Amino acid sequence: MDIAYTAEEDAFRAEVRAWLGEVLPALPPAPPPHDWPARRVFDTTWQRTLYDAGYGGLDWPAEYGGRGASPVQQLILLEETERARAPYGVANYVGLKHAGPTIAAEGTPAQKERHLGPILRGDEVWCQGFSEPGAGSDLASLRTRAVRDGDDYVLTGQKIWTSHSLVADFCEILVRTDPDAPKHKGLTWLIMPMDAPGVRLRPLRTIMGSTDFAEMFLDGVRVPVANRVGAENDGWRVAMVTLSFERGTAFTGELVNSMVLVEELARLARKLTRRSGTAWNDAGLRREIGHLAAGYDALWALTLRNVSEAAAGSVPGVGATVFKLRLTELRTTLLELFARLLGRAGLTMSDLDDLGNGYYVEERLRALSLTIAGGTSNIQRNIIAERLLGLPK
Amino acid sequence: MDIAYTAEEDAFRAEVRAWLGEVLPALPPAPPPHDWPARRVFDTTWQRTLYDAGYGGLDWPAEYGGRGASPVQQLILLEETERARAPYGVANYVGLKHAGPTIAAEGTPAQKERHLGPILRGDEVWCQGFSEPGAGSDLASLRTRAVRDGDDYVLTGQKIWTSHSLVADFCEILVRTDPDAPKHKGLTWLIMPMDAPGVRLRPLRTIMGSTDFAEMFLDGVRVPVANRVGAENDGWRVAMVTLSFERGTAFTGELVNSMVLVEELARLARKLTRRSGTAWNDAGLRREIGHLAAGYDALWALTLRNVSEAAAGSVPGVGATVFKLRLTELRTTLLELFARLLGRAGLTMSDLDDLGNGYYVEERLRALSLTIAGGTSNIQRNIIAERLLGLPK
Amino acid sequence: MHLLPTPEQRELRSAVRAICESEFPAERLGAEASTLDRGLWRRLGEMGLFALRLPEVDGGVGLGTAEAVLAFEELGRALVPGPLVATHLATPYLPGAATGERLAGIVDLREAPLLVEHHADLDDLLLLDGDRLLRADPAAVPARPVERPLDPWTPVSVAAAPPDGEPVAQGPAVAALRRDGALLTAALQVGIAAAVLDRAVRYVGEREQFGRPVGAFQAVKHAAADMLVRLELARSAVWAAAATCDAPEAGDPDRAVAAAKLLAGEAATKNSLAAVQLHGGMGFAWEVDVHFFLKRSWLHDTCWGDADTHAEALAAAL
Amino acid sequence: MHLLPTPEQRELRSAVRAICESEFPAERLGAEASTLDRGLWRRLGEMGLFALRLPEVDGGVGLGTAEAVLAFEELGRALVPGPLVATHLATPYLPGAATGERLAGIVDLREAPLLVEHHADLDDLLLLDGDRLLRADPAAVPARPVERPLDPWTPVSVAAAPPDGEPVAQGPAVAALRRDGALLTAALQVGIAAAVLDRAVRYVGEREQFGRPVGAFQAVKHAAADMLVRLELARSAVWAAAATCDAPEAGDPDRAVAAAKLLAGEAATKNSLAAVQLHGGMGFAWEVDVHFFLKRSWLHDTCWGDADTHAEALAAAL
Repeated sequence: MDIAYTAEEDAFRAEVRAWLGEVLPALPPAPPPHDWPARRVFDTTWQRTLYDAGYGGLDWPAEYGGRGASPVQQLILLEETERARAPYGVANYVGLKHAGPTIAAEGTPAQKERHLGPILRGDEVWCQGFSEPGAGSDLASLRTRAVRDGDDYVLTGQKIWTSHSLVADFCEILVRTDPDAPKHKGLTWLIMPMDAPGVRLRPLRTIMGSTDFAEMFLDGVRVPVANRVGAENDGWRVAMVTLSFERGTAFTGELVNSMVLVEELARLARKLTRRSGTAWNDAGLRREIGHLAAGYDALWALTLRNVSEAAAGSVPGVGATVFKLRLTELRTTLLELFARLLGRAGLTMSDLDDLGNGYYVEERLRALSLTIAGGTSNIQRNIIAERLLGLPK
Repeated sequence: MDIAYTAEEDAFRAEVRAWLGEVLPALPPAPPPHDWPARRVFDTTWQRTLYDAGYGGLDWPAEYGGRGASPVQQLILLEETERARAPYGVANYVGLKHAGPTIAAEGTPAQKERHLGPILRGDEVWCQGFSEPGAGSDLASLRTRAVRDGDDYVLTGQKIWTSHSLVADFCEILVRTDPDAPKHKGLTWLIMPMDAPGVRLRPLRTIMGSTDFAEMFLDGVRVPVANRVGAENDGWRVAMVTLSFERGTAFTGELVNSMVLVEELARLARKLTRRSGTAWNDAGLRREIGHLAAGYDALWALTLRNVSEAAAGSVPGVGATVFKLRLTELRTTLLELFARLLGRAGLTMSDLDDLGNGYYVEERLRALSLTIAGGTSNIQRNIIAERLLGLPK
Repeated sequence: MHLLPTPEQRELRSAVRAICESEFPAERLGAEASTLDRGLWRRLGEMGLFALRLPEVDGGVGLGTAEAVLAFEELGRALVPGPLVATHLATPYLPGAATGERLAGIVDLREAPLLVEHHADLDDLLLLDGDRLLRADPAAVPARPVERPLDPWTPVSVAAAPPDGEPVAQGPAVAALRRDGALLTAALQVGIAAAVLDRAVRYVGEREQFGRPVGAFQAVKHAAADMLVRLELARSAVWAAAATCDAPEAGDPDRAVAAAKLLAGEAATKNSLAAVQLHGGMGFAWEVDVHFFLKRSWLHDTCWGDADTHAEALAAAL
Repeated sequence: MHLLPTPEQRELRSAVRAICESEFPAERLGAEASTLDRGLWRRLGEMGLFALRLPEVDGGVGLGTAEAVLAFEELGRALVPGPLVATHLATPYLPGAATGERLAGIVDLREAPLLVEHHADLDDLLLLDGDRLLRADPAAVPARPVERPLDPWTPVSVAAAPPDGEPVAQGPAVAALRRDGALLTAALQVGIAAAVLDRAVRYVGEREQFGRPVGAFQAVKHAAADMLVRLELARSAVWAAAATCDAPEAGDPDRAVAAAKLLAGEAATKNSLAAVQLHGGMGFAWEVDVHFFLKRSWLHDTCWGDADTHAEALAAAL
């Protein structure tokens, strides 16, 4: 049980930090949130910058253009980029974390050849077509049909919550190829070009007023059978493969971001004047912030434990679900505390003076999606109880 | 919508208060908690004192020796007795609140004649034989058998959580008379004399170390058919009848007790020294106490609403379950706050100096039974969701 | 003692609900407007909503706080936008307010930053300065509208400096105005808490996952049950506070209002959050209207004393 | 960086678990003893539990904090009674403590009231007086046993006046002792949090109501899942704190220990409460042993800084 990093790991961190110190000041300003074409350029340029420096696919196997780095190195990279407020690169996310790893594990040589390099270099943007209006928590009940017609599948149906699909080149899509099989058995995983005829997008406005997502309507879209990843009707297993790829570091960026926000929260409390001195004079508030700090410190400790398990070659067992549940709860608590401190300044997403309220208020709304995205907290508790504790279904 | 009492109600309160001021100082000291024979004497003497003053069965119909008072008067009596710290009279509880009202509603003239007067006068002590080791939340699944044999039922089985049964004269017992019927349909409600041969009691120690309850073993106990209340196999309905008798004032004593404790909590916080002044200097603690006070004020308001509904002749709908759920939660919060203030003094149920810690610590343990007794909080939430909100079963 | 609406009070409540449903139906929520609907405002004035507690000799309806909280619960349930509480409270001081002809806002000069709601729509602006109430001309108050208000239906502007005004009241009348402001806002919050519970129950009863309505899952049931518990306790507290304001000798109106504001705020915000969650992914979509209620509940929570302030006041009353 | 027990550490943990299971099996919990089992204490001494972190040159085992927290988690899981933390911390100062021959207690003179645990059994008593550590003869300290201690296995006595003693250490060593005391207590709490989770899961898997195991109900599942979440986060925090104490240059040991004590205390007390609830009515019966864990967790929560104290310390570190 050792919490100190090795000399090599320290050296890697120093290298990353020095590099970030060099490239970040040279970055252009981030485009406005609604300008998706500009965001695509910004995000993919950043991915190319990472790639050129050797950080583009740090955790990808070397044979696919990555560096096969250890989970600890991956953790260090994630921590340093987030602490330095490097771009998040949302447009690269699905390619790098879902579609890419899935193709690497289950794709044909031609599929790997075609997609993995472009994803790593930031040349290709992917989106995800899993959820449907009628299939949320119960993803396997999805109904988008794919009917074999010669060398193509013909897709008809509707997807929802396809993030940044407005600027995506490809969609990893899960479709039903056998409507008569049990619901998990009739699904197939396909690579769908977004410019295929019959794909229609409708931006989906979120409660923040943003358009990060779209609904996707498919009307007789032809996808070549050669674009199938894995066997027909084996799509559920293929989709689940991705999950084992994150090796303990999923959501590390979010965690580091939150830990930075706790420090900002303390700074804000020390700055805001109240009847008697500053908000920080309030012992109850200090304790609440202290509780929050403890919770995040524990999540960081759990991350180290998960990464250590991954480095030892095993899939983090208890870790991932426990981590996600608590991360979500703490994020809500954190942003509620910001709102309490901000008071009336919490009534606008535009910045007032130097309070930074705009970001906090927007995040307060965004946090509402956390308990839902990637499986609701209710479902995650079921999983913990049934799979980890062995309680009856 | 009127929160002021009428002149008559004010007069009634003054009368009760004056009477309590007279009789309470003359009471002997309460016996120690473990001495059940002495407690029986103390409690039944108090019931007789109430009865002689006309308060013994305030809410009972006049024809059974009560006063047929309004729910508002009943509320006033409960509030005043609790605020004056009059004896609680636990030994009288089952008779006055459950068995008596059930016999009054469903019993034969002979049963009413035999039992109602003695209950009101404190001559008879009753206990309840409903729960079984295998039938808790799922009460209707109880298995104690009653087989007809001539003019008797012959009872065999086991009951649990029969409170103060060690000093009871009669038991209101729910038994299974038809094992083949659906579980709610084969039950019968009987009056069982506790001195019947075959009744064996084993004290059940609680986590407080007290013996308020016992397990009851029944081995061929003969109960005359004449002791049956209601029809054979109609016992479930008969048992449920009692519930409508409390007319909005159930748990009023507990509520008033808690409201008094909140005041004591504030006094304690103002007294306890901390690094800088007293515990009351802590804004966070003050807010927590303020929250608690708000919660109890709302419960009091809900009680007034329930009593108003009862006075208008309708059974409180939303009120009773909502009330019980929140009362239980707040009680736990209240006692946790006491424990936080007491610190190390919370490690003993014996009083230290003038802190009053013994009572608070004991109540902290007792509060653990609240979420279970009378239906777990989980079951109560199910009831709210299904019966009040109409969600699917 | 009878803590239930009388038949007359129930009738008033139904009338307010009916006007809300016809004049500001739920379908209108999706189409945010940048200016207030003057016609709606006048109709609210016509039905006596603003003059409800104004004595009849002053041209008011002459009813009490009990009636006001029942009416405001309905306005909250329908999420009617605009400075409802301020215009209602302004009636003794600003003639046109009672009829709905003139819109009044109120700001508390202690607040920082100083945000004025609906600034562009206001005909009058009242300023709370400690125990004094001042009147100002909103057009003369320099305030910059913010680009992205939290509540799309409540534009807010930042006042550059505390504006000046001419005194219209002071002392106990102002203390009472502050208390009434908190209580009427609490009533709006109760309405929100109720509206989102209705929506959540409807959604989970219809939405199916894993082959059954999600409302059949125990965790969903319990979340809904907790919403009802919060709602009914908050409503009870608001009723008791209103009745105590109408019969101050029967209790402590300040304490009762503090409890009402605290619990109603909690009920509105927590129920709204729960309702968003119970809508699953759709709770995050603009087109489902629950988020409007959440945002309004957050806004109300900052008005007339936040939760911390009222919790402190309650402790001080012990 | 490798925040997992090594094979040797796992072996040590198994050895401690084995000795707890054979020497203090769960069946013994029901038969509270008024005096401590000296034989058990010596066997814990023999296996090196008290001298675990004492350097080998001083006759100790020479291991680190990481090993200590793994061992103490097991002691907590078995609810071994007695002044475990105090005797462990006393080894550098009191020769007989290492072997388990002598029992040592520690009290913090800042506490009021001043409660001495296991007073009648103690051979030595250490006093914490600010940054000084004093040694006293327990027999010379007037203290009155209380009649009804909360934890039936931990008798407590009230000291009439702060006792005197002779100095044995001061400064950084005492600060480290306070930190170690908090961390080892946190490890005991993790053991409690784990033990009650095991018991709850076993019970709800067996107990049937409404024709199925109560563990099949979603609300029960979620309560159990929340117990696991609390347990694993507390355990992670304790491991990280221990590793930080062993490599202080890699972090801030004080902050790490504060987080560990806070979260382990929360995990132990909340899990125990949840376990009592999940046992239904039987959770209220003395014969079901979960209440012993609850009471001990409440006791530990008051030792070496309560939750409020550690939350404050964490905030101060920001």
